[in-house]
Amino acid sequence: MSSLVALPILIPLVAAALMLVVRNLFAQRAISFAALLSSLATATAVLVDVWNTGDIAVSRLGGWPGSFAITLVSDGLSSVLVVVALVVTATVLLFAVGQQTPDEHSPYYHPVYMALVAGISQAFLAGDLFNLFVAFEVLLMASYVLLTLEGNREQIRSGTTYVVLNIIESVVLVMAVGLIFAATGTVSFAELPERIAALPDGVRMGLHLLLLIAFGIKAAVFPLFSWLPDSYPTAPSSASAVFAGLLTKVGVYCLIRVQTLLFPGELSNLVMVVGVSTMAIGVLGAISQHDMKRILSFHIISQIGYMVFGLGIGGAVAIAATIFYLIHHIPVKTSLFLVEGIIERNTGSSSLDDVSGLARKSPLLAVLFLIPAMSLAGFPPLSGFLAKFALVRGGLSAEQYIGVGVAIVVSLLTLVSMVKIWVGAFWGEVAPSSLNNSGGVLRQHRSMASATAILVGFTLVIAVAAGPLYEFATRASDQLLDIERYISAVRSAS
Amino acid sequence: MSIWAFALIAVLFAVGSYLLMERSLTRVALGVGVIGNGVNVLIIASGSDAGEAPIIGREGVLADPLPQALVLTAIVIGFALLTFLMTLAWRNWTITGNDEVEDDVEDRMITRRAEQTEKLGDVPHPEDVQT
Amino acid sequence: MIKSKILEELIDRWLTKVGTLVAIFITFRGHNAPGGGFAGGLILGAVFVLQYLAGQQPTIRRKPILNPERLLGFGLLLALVTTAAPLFVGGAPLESYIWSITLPQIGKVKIVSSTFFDFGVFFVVVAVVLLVLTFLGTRGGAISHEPTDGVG
Amino acid sequence: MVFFAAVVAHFAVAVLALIGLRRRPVIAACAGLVVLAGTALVVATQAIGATSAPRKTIEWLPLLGFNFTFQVDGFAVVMALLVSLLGFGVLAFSIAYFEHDATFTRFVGLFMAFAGSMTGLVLAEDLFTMFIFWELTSVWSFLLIGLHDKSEVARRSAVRALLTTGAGGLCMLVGIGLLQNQFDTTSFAQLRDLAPTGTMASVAASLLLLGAFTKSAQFPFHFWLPGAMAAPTPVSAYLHSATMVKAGIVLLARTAPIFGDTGVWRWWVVLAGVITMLIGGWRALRETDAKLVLAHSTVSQLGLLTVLFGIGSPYATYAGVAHLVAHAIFKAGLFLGVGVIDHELGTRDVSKIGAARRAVPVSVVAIGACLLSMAGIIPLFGFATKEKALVALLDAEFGLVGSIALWGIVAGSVLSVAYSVRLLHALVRTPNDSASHDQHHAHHEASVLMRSTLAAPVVVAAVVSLGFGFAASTVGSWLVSPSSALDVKAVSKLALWPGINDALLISFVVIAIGAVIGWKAPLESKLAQQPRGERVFDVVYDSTIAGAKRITAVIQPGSLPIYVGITLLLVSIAPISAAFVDGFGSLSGLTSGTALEASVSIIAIVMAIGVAVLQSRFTGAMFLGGVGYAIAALFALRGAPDLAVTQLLVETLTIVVFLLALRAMTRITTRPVSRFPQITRMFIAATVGIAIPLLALAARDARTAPSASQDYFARSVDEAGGRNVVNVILVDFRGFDTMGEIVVLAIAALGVANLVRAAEQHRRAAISVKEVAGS
Repeated sequence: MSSLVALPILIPLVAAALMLVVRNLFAQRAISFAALLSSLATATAVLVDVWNTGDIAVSRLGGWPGSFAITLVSDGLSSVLVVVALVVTATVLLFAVGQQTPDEHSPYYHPVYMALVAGISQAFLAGDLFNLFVAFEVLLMASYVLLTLEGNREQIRSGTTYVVLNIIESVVLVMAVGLIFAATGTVSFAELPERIAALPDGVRMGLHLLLLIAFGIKAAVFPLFSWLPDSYPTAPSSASAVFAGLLTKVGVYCLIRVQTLLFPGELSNLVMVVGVSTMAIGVLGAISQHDMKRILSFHIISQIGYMVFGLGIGGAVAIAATIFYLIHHIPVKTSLFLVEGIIERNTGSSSLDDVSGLARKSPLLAVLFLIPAMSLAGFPPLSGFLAKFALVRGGLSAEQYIGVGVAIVVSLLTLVSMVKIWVGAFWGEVAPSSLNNSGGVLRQHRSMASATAILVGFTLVIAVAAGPLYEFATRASDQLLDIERYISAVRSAS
Repeated sequence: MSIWAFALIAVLFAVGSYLLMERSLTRVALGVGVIGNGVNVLIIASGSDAGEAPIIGREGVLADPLPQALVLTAIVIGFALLTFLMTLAWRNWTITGNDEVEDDVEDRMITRRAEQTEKLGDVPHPEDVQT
Repeated sequence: MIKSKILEELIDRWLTKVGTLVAIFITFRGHNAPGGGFAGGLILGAVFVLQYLAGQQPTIRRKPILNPERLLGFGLLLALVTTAAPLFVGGAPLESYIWSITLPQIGKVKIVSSTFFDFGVFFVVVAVVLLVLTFLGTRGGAISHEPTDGVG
Repeated sequence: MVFFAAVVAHFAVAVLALIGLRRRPVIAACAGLVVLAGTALVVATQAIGATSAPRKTIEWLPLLGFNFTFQVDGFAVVMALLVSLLGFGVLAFSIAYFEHDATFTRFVGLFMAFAGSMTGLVLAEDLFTMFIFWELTSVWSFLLIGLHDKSEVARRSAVRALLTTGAGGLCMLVGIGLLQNQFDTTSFAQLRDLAPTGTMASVAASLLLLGAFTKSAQFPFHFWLPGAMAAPTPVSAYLHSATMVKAGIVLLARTAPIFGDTGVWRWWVVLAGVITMLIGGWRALRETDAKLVLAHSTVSQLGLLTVLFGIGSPYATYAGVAHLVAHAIFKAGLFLGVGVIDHELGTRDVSKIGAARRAVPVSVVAIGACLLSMAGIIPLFGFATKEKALVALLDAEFGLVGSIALWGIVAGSVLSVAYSVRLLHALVRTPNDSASHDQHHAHHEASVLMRSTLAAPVVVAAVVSLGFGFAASTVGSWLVSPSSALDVKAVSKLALWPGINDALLISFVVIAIGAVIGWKAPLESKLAQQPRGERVFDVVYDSTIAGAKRITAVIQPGSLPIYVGITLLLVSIAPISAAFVDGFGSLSGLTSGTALEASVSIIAIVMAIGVAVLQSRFTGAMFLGGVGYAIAALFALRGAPDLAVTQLLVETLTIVVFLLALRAMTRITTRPVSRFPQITRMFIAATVGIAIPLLALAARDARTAPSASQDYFARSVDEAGGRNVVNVILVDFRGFDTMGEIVVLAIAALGVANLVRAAEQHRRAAISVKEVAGS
């Protein structure tokens, strides 16, 4: 299995390189899909293996023994996230192809998108701090290009905010990596835990904080989130859907690694406070907005807060809940952005002032919105409910009553803003602006609709298969907490 | 770490940070360049002692090659970022005629709206309900 | 831009040729002495910059370089194929192989598979420089500020 | 399991109606009727002759204790029968009611989904299972209230209802979490055996009560229910009088045996129930819209049920079950009856509905019977059940709480007699203007079949109310099994004529006073204002949004420099806090360095300051290049020739990039004004500048372990075939980093190309626009 671990990174990159040579649009589309589906197949194979054996799959790049060279490590958490990421990116690609504007607009859309996918996979798989930084750069650079794909005024303005803040994030990250190397002499995940534990308290805390800030910017936690709601809403909807669903989660994933592997259990109160304030501030932002994309963008922040809260609680139960939350949230958020994309495509606007009466016009679209929206608000029996309840239980058993209280209020406010979108966009008289094409909304955009439907279906599958999935999350969380196992897996793998 | 390296890092970070808080994108890009150099010096100065070039066969104490390799990667990535950022500044100029970062329109709107309380309006009595 | 005929001739005749040779040399020797694909690519890139500043299209031996996007793809592919090839023979990605070949007259030459990787890097760097020169330089230079920004 | 299959069948029909049969809602409705009748049949046959209550668990998420557990005990049977039989009647009624309404498709789908959820809810034997269906009913109710979504009132009422019940649901969720945490179970039976006590149990019980109160519209959450009357009549009749609002009552009934004796419980339920009864009754007496009269009367009756089920004495529980059945029957009949009148006359104004006597005489008689049952007049079923309630409370010994409950109910009963009589009065009186009748009649030229379909359920409800009244003792014996399922001691009986006792005397007094008030009550009196509860809700809602905006305005100013400043300040905090923990950074690790190093560093420092101080962008770029070259020299001095070469070349290219970009940007002369005060920026910059190298020094000094480069030195020549270790690391040991790096470089170049292309495209577009405008 270990030979397959690297493929979800390599296949998209090869595809990207190929597409610079082959510039035919149809060929590009075919290559993209082939690359994503084959990556998905290999990633699934790794996942199944990790699931069945409970082992950690390690790929050693260059075939070097020990842990001095670069390794790719696929434990429970990584392997499942790679699979989810590939499912989401593949469906969003379907959406983008259906939407046609992005890839017809720019010949670079497909190669850059593939690089983004590779960067995301690499970030999840990296077993080395510096390699993680490089993975971040790959995905960030790709995201800069995608965010400014059309290069219009709005995108340039918001893209600038995004680029500058993320460059600062890169600077902080590479600085943190350099200083960690200075203090420990290594950047390998397998060597770092022991050496970090031996550092003096102050240095350890300083380095820890730097990493938290770097990944906190990426994950968009309070008070480092401001770039997100200013930049995502202007991106092409196919790009913002992936960003919304995946990129911030890469940040959360890294925070999980930091809190479990590198600095286990340290500064957890700080993390918890950050998590609680993030969810509160995020949702307050969301209910203030009048634009669907902005409401949804603020919700990303709020939901990140839940995950960070769970991470701050710590312990096997809460971290399992966090992992489950992470998995559930990726397709939910992405599908909401896709629905929004369809709406915008049809009405030319994402403002609640301009759009209304969609439920009458397209009942199916209404269903496609309602399911993920209610999941986000935590309504049973959808996946969001399970995730939220798992976190609430974790918080209660850790006696974090204030955090739980905030989580509950935030949940209600989430419902408020989802209802706001529903009432504003889906109910009411059919707005004149949405009358410009009289046929069915979805019939005209079959592949956009089916991409959205696939993701909504995926969220339903997560809910139905919650039993085994949660079991897997629990095992992944046990794996995360068992640092020795990680170290020996990397050191001894052949 | 020598006192000079220390001072250099301090100045590069201070100047870089100062420039990053500018509104002119070109100045921000200069800030990125300066702070990027600061990070590179930081990694080399704190990651290894000065020594001979790490080429096997050379005499004397060899410098640690790993920080050098890391910085090499960082330099190139920094160049990539700067190039893109400057193109962004240029594109901004072609649109607006300058290289300033504008404030977010929607955020300003929320700020304005926050000043006047937005009411749901008078809710009619449910008597005029139509079934 | 530099308009002198002599300078143009100088760049054309000498700098390009010498630069190209130096770049390749630097790339090759990288494994054992300072240098490598990066430095090599950057040196050739610098040559193109000079050509550009002299108001010429970047060329080697007076022929325009092939489409820089293709060159970029080619460089990436080379590096990637070197990375992925060992997987097909049961190795790990990026695993390097050393072949010793005895060439007539020259003697024993050690070829390390990672040299191909370095060449991939070389091409990518060259292509990037060319892309920046073509787009930000030539094509971007032709565009001025749009006063009618209603379209944007 | 057959019950589970029945629940699933509801949802299947719902999906069918919403997707498959969108053009033929009547067929979907017929399928729904079949499912509802089938469910009723299945429940009834299972219940007859059953000695034990069949129980079934379906595992879902066992690790968190999330499983579906159903148990078909007596109480569940009664509730399930109510849900499916009333559902049958209402759905049949709605086929005629929605005859010309395009929303019928949606109605049928949502209605069936609701009926399925409600059936699941009443069969649940586990808090968690109940909660799932509970929340589902909230969603369907929201969508049904907003069925006519073009009406603003409908939309707002739907939102109020959803948010109120949603808030309660969330409280309930925390309560469930607390219980599960402490007792590791959410099963009603197991919790009853564990008999939880203590603070945690009280908190959990209170949270569950909040859930029940919001759902069953108890004070102070009673306001949403009248608003929900924005829904079409069948929805109001089914969800908001007979079934969904009973969910809270079901929860009370199931949990009262568990928490009845925890101190707070009884006070909570009695106070909330009594206050709700009185408020609802009072408003019912004043409303002019017949449907709203019924809505408020429902609120009031729910208060009565809350007290009966919540107080936790066996007789009260029995009385509660009996009254629940009675109420469901007469209230559904009343709502549908008002629906018939509305359909016929086009009005529900109590001062005008007298005209219905001539238009739909049969229905009016049936409505009258239902009203009498609501008023508790012998010989209707309502009399027997209310009588039982009084007896139960007279017998109960709960001290002060018990007395409050008793006298509260007496007062409430006066009001309920009064509003029933008021409606009766409205029906028998000749209205002032009968013109509206003819006008509307033309619009509703319904066929005889449709008319009788409309009237039939109302008549059935009236007949059942009457029949159950005469057969009170038989019906009473049927109710033993349901109530003893809740509380084994709750065995009692009903009678049409209980004999002269205290309760009967009280009843007579109540009826006499109530009848006088009701008959005298003005029909035209109009309540000027919006109900207070609704206003409170709106104020809370509006001020939440306004507050959120104010906070967001502060936190999200939309200005990039401010975001950068905040981030940088935080970055500097990391080293500073480290210094606080370890004592302030010691500078002892600093060496003096060589003269060459010093001079190169000073050049770099001066150049860097130049970048900041000099205003020209062009000069700035040049100075940046200078910094880079000086640092290249520094690298060369420190034994990093590869780095030096690369830095030199990259720095050159960087200058070129700056030149290319700046060459185009010719006309920028203004110096942009930052929104940041200069001094703040300098402060932040200085903090970062001092803090970072201090941390670097501390990190450097903390190193004890050897560098990973040992391995690189050891393997470089023999295994990787290279002597330049830096290069070997780059292409071999850490070749994957290089791989990523060239990808970054490549993507950046593509990004540049893309932006230039975009600029070209926009320019072309602008030119063509101009040409079009010019020609």
